[in-house]
Amino acid sequence: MIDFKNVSKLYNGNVKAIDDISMTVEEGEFVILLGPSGCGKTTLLRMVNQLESISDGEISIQGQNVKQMDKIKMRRNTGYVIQSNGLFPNMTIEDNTMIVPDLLGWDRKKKRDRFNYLMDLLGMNPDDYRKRFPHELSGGQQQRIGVARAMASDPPVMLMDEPFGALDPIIREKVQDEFLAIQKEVKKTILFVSHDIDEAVRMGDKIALLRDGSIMQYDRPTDMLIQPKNEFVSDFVGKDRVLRSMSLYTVQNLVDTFGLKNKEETILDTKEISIHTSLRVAISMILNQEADQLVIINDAGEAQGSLTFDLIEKFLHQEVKGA
Amino acid sequence: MIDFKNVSKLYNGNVKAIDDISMTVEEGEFVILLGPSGCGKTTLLRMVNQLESISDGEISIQGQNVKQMDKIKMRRNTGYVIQSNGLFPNMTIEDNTMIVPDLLGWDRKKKRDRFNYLMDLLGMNPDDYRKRFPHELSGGQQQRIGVARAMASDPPVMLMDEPFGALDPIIREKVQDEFLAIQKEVKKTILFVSHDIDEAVRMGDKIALLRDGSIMQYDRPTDMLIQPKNEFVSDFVGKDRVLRSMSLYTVQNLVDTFGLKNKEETILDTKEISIHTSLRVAISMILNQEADQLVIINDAGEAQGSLTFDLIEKFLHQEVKGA
Amino acid sequence: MVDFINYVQNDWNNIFSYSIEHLQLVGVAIAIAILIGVPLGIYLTTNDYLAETVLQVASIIITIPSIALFGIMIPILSTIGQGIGFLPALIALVLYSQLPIIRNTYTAIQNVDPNIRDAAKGIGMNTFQRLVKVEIPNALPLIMAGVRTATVLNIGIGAIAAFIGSGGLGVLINSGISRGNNNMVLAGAVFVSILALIADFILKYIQSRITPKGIK
Amino acid sequence: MNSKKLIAYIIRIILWVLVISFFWWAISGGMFGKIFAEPTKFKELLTQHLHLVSISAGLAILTSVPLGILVTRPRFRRSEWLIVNIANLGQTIPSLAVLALAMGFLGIGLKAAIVALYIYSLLPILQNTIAGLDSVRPEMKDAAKGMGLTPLQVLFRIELPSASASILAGIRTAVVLNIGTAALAYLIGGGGLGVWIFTGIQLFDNQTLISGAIPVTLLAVLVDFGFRGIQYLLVPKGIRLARKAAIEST
Amino acid sequence: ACSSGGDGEDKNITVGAKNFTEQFILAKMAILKLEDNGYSVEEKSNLGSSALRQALENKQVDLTWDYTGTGLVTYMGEDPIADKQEAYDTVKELDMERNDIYWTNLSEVNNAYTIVMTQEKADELAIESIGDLAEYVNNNPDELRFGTDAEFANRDDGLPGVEETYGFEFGDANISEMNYGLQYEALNNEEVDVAMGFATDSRIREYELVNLEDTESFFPSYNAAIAMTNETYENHPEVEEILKPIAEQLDSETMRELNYQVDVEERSVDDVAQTYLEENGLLDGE
Ligand SMILES: Nc1ncnc2c1ncn2[C@@H]1O[C@H](COP(=O)(O)OP(=O)(O)OP(=O)(O)O)[C@@H](O)[C@H]1O
Ligand SMILES: Nc1ncnc2c1ncn2[C@@H]1O[C@H](COP(=O)(O)OP(=O)(O)OP(=O)(O)O)[C@@H](O)[C@H]1O
Ligand SMILES: C[N+](C)(C)CC(=O)O
Ligand SMILES: [Mg+2]
Ligand SMILES: [Mg+2]
Repeated sequence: MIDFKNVSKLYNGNVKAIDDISMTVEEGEFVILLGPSGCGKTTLLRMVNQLESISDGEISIQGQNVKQMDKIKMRRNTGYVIQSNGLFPNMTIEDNTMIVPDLLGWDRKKKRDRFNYLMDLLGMNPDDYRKRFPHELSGGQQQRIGVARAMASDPPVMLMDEPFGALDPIIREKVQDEFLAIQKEVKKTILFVSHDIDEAVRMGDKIALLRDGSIMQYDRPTDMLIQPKNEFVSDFVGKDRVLRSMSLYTVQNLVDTFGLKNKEETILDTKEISIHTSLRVAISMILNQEADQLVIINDAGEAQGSLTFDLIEKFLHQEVKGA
Repeated sequence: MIDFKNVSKLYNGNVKAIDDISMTVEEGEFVILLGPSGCGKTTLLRMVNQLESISDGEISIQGQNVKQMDKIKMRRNTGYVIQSNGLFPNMTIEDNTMIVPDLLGWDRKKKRDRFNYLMDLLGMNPDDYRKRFPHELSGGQQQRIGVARAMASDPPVMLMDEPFGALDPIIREKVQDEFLAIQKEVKKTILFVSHDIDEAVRMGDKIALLRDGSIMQYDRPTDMLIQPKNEFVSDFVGKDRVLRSMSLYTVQNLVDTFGLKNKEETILDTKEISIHTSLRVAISMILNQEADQLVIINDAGEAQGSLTFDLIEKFLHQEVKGA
Repeated sequence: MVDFINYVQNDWNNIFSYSIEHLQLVGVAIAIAILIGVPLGIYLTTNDYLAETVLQVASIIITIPSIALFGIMIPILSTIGQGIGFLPALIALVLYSQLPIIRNTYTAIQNVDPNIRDAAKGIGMNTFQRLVKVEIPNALPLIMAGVRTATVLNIGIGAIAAFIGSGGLGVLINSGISRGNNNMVLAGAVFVSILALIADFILKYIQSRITPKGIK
Repeated sequence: MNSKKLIAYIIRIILWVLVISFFWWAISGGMFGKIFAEPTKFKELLTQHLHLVSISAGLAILTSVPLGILVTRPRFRRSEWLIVNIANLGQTIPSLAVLALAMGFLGIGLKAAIVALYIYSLLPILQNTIAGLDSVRPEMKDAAKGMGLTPLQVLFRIELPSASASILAGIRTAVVLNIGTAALAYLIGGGGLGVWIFTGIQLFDNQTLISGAIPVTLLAVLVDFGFRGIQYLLVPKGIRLARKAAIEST
Repeated sequence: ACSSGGDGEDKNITVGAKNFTEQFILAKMAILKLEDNGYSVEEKSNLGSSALRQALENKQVDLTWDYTGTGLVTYMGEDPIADKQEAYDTVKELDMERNDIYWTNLSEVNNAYTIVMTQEKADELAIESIGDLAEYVNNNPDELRFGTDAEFANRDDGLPGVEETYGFEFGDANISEMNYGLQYEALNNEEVDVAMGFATDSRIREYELVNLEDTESFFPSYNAAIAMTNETYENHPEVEEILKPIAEQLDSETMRELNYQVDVEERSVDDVAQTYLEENGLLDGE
């Protein structure tokens, strides 16, 4: 758990980068710091592992004030992905990635295994990169190594500063998926900086939207999309925010909400849709075809009812109210 | 008109960056080069103004082979916005912007007027920036100056390499709009590199989607969205491509298609929607509210009929068939 | 200290004329060195093969101990009857200045952001326009840094040129050693330093005047 | 392209011709005769020269590098400005004067010369150590700190390897300068090959002059090459390659 | 002074000087005198004997003070001649014949080489003459250290000649070479035991050093005189007359006193030269 209590940051005694922020990141929660350039995201992140001093207020991890913790120890327990990757040019990719395990005295075998595992995870062939140097990698590859390095010793807390900014959309999505998959299992506490609203909606359990050093809204992605607290928030998330929110739900959610049951009869006429499809794609499919409905198919290939625009609309309203 | 005939590019004799590309950009057409990082967009663009040599094939502008043209003259007639802005740090913003007019020997008054005009166009106050230097501008401002510089002498052909990449989403949209508005009037021939599918759909008359140096599809945005030629294309434009295509149409298009007329009666119950709203936002609005329909309002504030999901669906199918 | 000041007051005429001699030697050397080094450095950016050779030679020259180079000049220039004095000292100083000036000019022009260079090309500037409007202005700080390094270096080495009869403040230092007169040595050292500082200061000023504001 | 290559070749050939004709002139004129005529004297002078250089430069390295590390630590940041400026100022004092002034305090002979050379070598090494450590990109240090490296680990694993090229360059400059300055040690009775150079200059004896000057020159050039080799071995490969790539890509 | 006068005659002269005090003073006197007579004078100082000589032969220097012994032995390669006038006449004749160099204005200043020790050390080792020294060195090799400048260490009329004449050898390792002038200090600080010296150097007296007697009369006389290129002499014959009073009035004792003022009292060369000329009425101007 990371707890911010009335935290402020003054640079040079006059630039107020963070202005009285209070928020709590629960154990195992994935929180996105979102906001326009210069709003203070990096600053806030760096105060957690004390790379920036805290001008005012208090940050605590697991209930302990960070100021009173042993810096070195705390940082070893906190994976940090720096905004501009900061790989060490004097070390090979493997050495870069394994620097913390090395400091912790892991043996060779263990380090090698971990390296191979992380590289696979990030879609890079370990043997292709092991002995190369940072400057021999493309921007996106370097960034992934930065992420691998931060994850190397499997720290329970991760601070990630725009870790996927340099990746192109396709690789980016892949890495995001991988990352989400692990997160589902290991449940780290993550603070993740982004200025991409789609990424935030996709990845975060919660989003903290910042502006000029203050939190505009700290909420679950759906809530932020559907009930923006003010004009800045609704502008930032975009006019089509409802469509955006629909990528958060799959047909499964809808089936669960309305308690749809298996149906014996099959409707031959209409197109099928998997239960794992997102509602956003579902709408797109409905718009793209003549028929007004799609047949929902579960993992077993059985029809579970038909999906219509009205049903989606109804689901959405129910969800909004439930939120 | 820019014509590519079996154009290829080999770097260092072995890296095939462009592989036998043929395509034609018509006079006054706005063509987007789209594709993942490293697919050859920049390379293709730079071969047009001969910043890269052409390994094989032929590129011609207005029917004349570029290789046979006077490089200096041709480049002066071709606005070029470099991927990383490339402003001259030793010159003021005004000097940077007016360098080509300066080389062409324009008089002071004319240059000043042109500068003022361009700055206004790009949403920057000319007097605030005139005497400043590039490093005193934010990334997004610098990029806009890069665009202004390329437009300065009003060249009939423009080559633009991700000109809006550094702008944050809000400013980006504004500048895109402005740019489209001028383009509507002056009808330049434009080759525009992007890797953002939304931008491509929004801006381009046509999109050339590249992959590994080859063209996957060269089509109007709607066609590409609705009838992707292969899996790569449909993956790249995304599963929700139909929703995407909807940002191409406004309520106006729909009104025109179905010949909706002013209606005297007003329906008090439902929310209103401006005739200029995009259909994408329209759908989002429908999803976000209880009622099933929106009242279409024209510039004069008069109701023009009601908008429903079904109507949008119908419009879409009609458009697709018309395409 | 009082002794020192007294000494400087008493021998002021000499110190002054030695300083002038010193400055003349270094000034002419630097002027020539700039006239050779800067254009050469610029040309080298267009010829990588030659650049390697020239930079290597220049870096070997600068490792030659100054007294040895002055010494080697004597027999060579004696063949034209100019074995001692101004000319050998001048040639040696010009040679010593080449590395800092050529190297800085070369790297400065090369390091001009390739994007800027591309932009200049893309706009339709010819090679000369590019050089004058974009590359040299942006390379100026580094070029001037090379000139300053060379100047300070030369003022120091100029003191050693006194042994081959080219005069200057080195005479003061050498005579001071001979006579066991520490004030003389100190005066020589202090005035060499002062010359170096003044020269550096003036060059910095010139640099700030000719450096475009945007890249300061 | 090819004409450029041609020019380069021609220049290279001309330079070789110059060097070869110089040595031909020197050897055929018996310019190195002194070395063969008085081999023991030559050995003695050479040994003295090497002593002067190795002791003074060795001590200077042992002083300057730690000092440079010290003043770049955050705690001593304030003193860095002062040190850097002293170093800059110090560089304007001519080597000749440093020798003469050292003699003023320590009398004539080897000891004074070593002290002078030591002082004279401190500054370039110090300057480059500081510059090298300062040029380590802050985000790299941040990343290292952020992962929980102790200050010492940051120093030894990140900063020093990254600064090694610059530090070694400073040492190289200092040693090469030192070799040249040691040739002035004759003036204060410190011996070394400078004895023959000065004898040659004052007696206008080319043979003695060249017999002193060329060995000193070769010594400097060889040591310079040697240090290049050391630089190659000691500078981490990644940094070397990155630098090379940066140079080639321009 | 004007450089090229209205009469079309070029009144530029370059005066050379070696690298020790006496030479600076003598050169300065000549310069002051010449300037007083409307010449524009340039000075090239701080040179070794042979380098200066080379410059004179190359006409980079027009005129300089040199010493008969040096000319005879070092430049001309002749045997030393003890008699002052004979030495001068020989040099004058040979140098004109061989090198087109004109000697004139022979003075009484005899700046001979000498070998010196501290009084204490000389007493302790009972050395009074160079012969005693040779004997001591032969009996106790590698004990005494000898301080010298580069010239004396290598000139035929320097250490090699002395050693040959007296039949002894210090050995390379015991010879400490240094800038001229430092050897007095070195003796004083006991860093060397024996050193070379110049007869007119005041520091010999100041440090109470003893001149070892040259029993074999090895050292010739080194009387100061003007040497100039014949070209200079022909273009400016009056120079001989202009400098004559200086040569006539100076003698070794006076020279030692002037050297003393510069080396020990640390007065400036300009000052000493100017004062001397003025006090002896040698400057007409002002
Ligand atoms: N060292 C500093 N000194 C002074 N001001 C600073 C400093 N670092 C950051 N700032 C200012 O503090 C504010 C917040 O900066 P921060 O780096 O946290 O922004 P950010 O939200 O991470 O932006 P981006 O998305 O561009 O990385 C900015 O206005 C910035 O100019
Ligand atoms: N100078 C070069 N030498 C060798 N290969 C090159 C060179 N320039 C580009 N390439 C390669 O050519 C391919 C196309 O590069 P290009 O710059 O055209 O890509 P792009 O589509 O513009 O990518 P991005 O979106 O990242 O700007 C890439 O694989 C790249 O690595
Ligand atoms: C006059 N001495 C012989 C002492 C030295 C000389 O010839 O310069
Ligand atoms: Mg940031
Ligand atoms: Mg590109």
